[in-house]
Amino acid sequence: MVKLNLHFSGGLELLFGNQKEYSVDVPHEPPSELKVGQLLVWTRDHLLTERPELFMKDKTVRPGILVLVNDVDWELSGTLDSELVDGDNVVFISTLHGG
Amino acid sequence: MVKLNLHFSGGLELLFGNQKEYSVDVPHEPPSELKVGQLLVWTRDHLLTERPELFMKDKTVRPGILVLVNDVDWELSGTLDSELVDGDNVVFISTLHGG
Amino acid sequence: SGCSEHSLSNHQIKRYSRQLLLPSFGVQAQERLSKASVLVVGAGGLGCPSSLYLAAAGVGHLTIVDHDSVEVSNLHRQISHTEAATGESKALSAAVACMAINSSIQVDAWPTGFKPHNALELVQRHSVVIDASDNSPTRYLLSDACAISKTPLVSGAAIGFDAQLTVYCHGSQGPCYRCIFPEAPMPRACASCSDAGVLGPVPGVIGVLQALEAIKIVTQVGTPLSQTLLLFDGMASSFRSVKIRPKRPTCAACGQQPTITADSLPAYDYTAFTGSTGQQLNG
Amino acid sequence: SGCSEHSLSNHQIKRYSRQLLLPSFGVQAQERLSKASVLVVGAGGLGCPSSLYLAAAGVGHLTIVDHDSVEVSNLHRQISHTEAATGESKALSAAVACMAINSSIQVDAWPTGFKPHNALELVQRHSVVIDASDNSPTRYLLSDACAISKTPLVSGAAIGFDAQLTVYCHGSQGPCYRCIFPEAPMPRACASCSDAGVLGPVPGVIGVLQALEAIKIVTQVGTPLSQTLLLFDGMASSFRSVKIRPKRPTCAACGQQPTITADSLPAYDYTAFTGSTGQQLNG
Ligand SMILES: [Zn+2]
Ligand SMILES: [Zn+2]
Repeated sequence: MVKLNLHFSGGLELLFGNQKEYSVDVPHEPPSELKVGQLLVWTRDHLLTERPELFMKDKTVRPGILVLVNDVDWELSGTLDSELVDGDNVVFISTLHGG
Repeated sequence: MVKLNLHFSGGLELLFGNQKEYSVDVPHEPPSELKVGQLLVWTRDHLLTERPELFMKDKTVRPGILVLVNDVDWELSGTLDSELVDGDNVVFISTLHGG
Repeated sequence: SGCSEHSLSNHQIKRYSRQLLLPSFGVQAQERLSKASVLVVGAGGLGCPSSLYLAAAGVGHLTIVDHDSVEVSNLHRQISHTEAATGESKALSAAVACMAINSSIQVDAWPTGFKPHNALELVQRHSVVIDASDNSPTRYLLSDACAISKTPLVSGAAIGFDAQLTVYCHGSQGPCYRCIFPEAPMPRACASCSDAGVLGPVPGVIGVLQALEAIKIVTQVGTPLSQTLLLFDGMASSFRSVKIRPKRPTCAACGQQPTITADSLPAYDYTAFTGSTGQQLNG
Repeated sequence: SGCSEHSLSNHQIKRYSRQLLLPSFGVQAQERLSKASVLVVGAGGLGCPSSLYLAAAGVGHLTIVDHDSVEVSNLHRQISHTEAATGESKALSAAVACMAINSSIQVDAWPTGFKPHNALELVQRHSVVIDASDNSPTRYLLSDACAISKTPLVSGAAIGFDAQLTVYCHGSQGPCYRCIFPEAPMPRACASCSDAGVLGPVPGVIGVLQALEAIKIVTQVGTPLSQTLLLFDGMASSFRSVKIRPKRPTCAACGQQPTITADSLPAYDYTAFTGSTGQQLNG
């Protein structure tokens, strides 16, 4: 199990029961590390309550969603291959267009 | 030595060479813990560059200054007796009146 | 109206439609807003944006207090005041700007200022108070009046590139200003915007956030910043939220045996307490 | 003037005195501000506070673009527009509000909107651009024009209680919008304020912060939010700063071999790229 704090914002929380913060235990077998790509699938299957196509597209997030691991863009840590450990914060943000 | 991050704001930074952030090693002998009261004296003697009366009054901070240990009011951790360990953040804020 | 049970007119439905659309806000919050009254003390860098956003959102009754007149050096940050208003009462100028945005609410200008003799009466008539003042004695006076009347106080302050925001006197546990600062700072530790300068958007950001806090409090939507102090550093455009103490049982204003009461407040010497000169006591 | 070497008039010294007093700002920053030009695209919930604070601070030349007219449902958040301006051009109404605060600067209203055929020309004439638009195609168009002309872009967005702020196309390492979002989201993932609602102070806070970022960029004071995204949650009044990627070498707009260029941009089909309907493309 890996203990993570997940945060959804920019309207994404509406796909997750209108809840912005989740503290979760994600099942995982050592020795390899849990990767963000695996977390995405687990999140979709266990937390998402509606319209999965607004969260994922193929094996990654849909266009317009930014993923941050410990407040840093996942692009800087390997996107789907970013490794997660106990206590990590993962933030999913949908880019906003309103003004 | 205790490694601390100090932050001065609300105009207090003007007493500390106009620098808001300091990473410091504060000399300290175990086994007792370093206390905020001791940090105040060390800060005044080693970092303060002018007008000590605008930072301290007697053995504590002057009225109008708020002290936060790891982003929590020092009133909740024992004021002058609050204990500090490596990596702690201590914030000194002067209350503002302008508008 | 007519399609569901509420007191909003068709014009209100249209005007506030983008707020009513929000599931977490909706008709109920808008009705609470239209029944609420907000006292804004100070029509300067904080009070201008604060009162404009409160008026626009549809707060039923707004009172704006300030005994100063508009000066040309105010215009860089006090966005309710136009060049044409130079020399006029700030309270009146800010009220006129609010009414131009929303003529369907009541806006009162109070150009005589906020003083110990009228403080409690003014505060008690409102649901929530905005501290948009610019000096230490007024900040203690406002807090005491709010502590006595148990009125939530949205307190903002700014100078240079720095600003602060919190809510005092909120709920059973929320501290007042005196709980945090029982002893007043000496006057020379208190820079004002006139002395030390301020960049306009710095109080601007805090003023808009003060309107938001007041809206959240009167509508009971969201979590107000009680026991939380928000710090803003404009140089880095960064914010920091810190946790502050709850109400202090021994507080002279909001504690269990207060010495500052409805009876004693009008005679309390705020200028002596803060060591200020008399001219500094104003809204 | 005369007492020291600068180009400010006595009136400017008086008007901007509270900024000039700031040691980190002073006369030099004010001179840079008065020589700068800012393009504000959108005169809505973000563009109103943004343009008011820029005008008040003394930006020498302000251009406000919006092809819409003021509607009564705008008034709850678009604080430059009065009830009397309902039906008028938003760009013009916002410009009039700016000129009433500061007649000593030049303010141009551009009521024909921001389109691929005029985007680059408009952007190139300004020192910095404010993205205060309300739709996905305009956000890509603005970013592309800023990437081509290497003009810093202060991008704000808001909906409901949520908002975001960052600076694109800043310096040699700052990313553009396409670096972060190379593929456009599908239209049904893009809620607008008209569809989903928004509380007025939420874009208000971000609009004021956009003015502050633009001021910091043109005066070279402080650290702009490049490679940093500021997230605002109005329900909790909390902010979070996150670190975002630098410029992407393969970016179609700002990369080493861009396919979107001054030549190709006017014919680029933004509505097709974002899957939007034509009517959404506006400033
Ligand atoms: Zn108290
Ligand atoms: Zn790019």
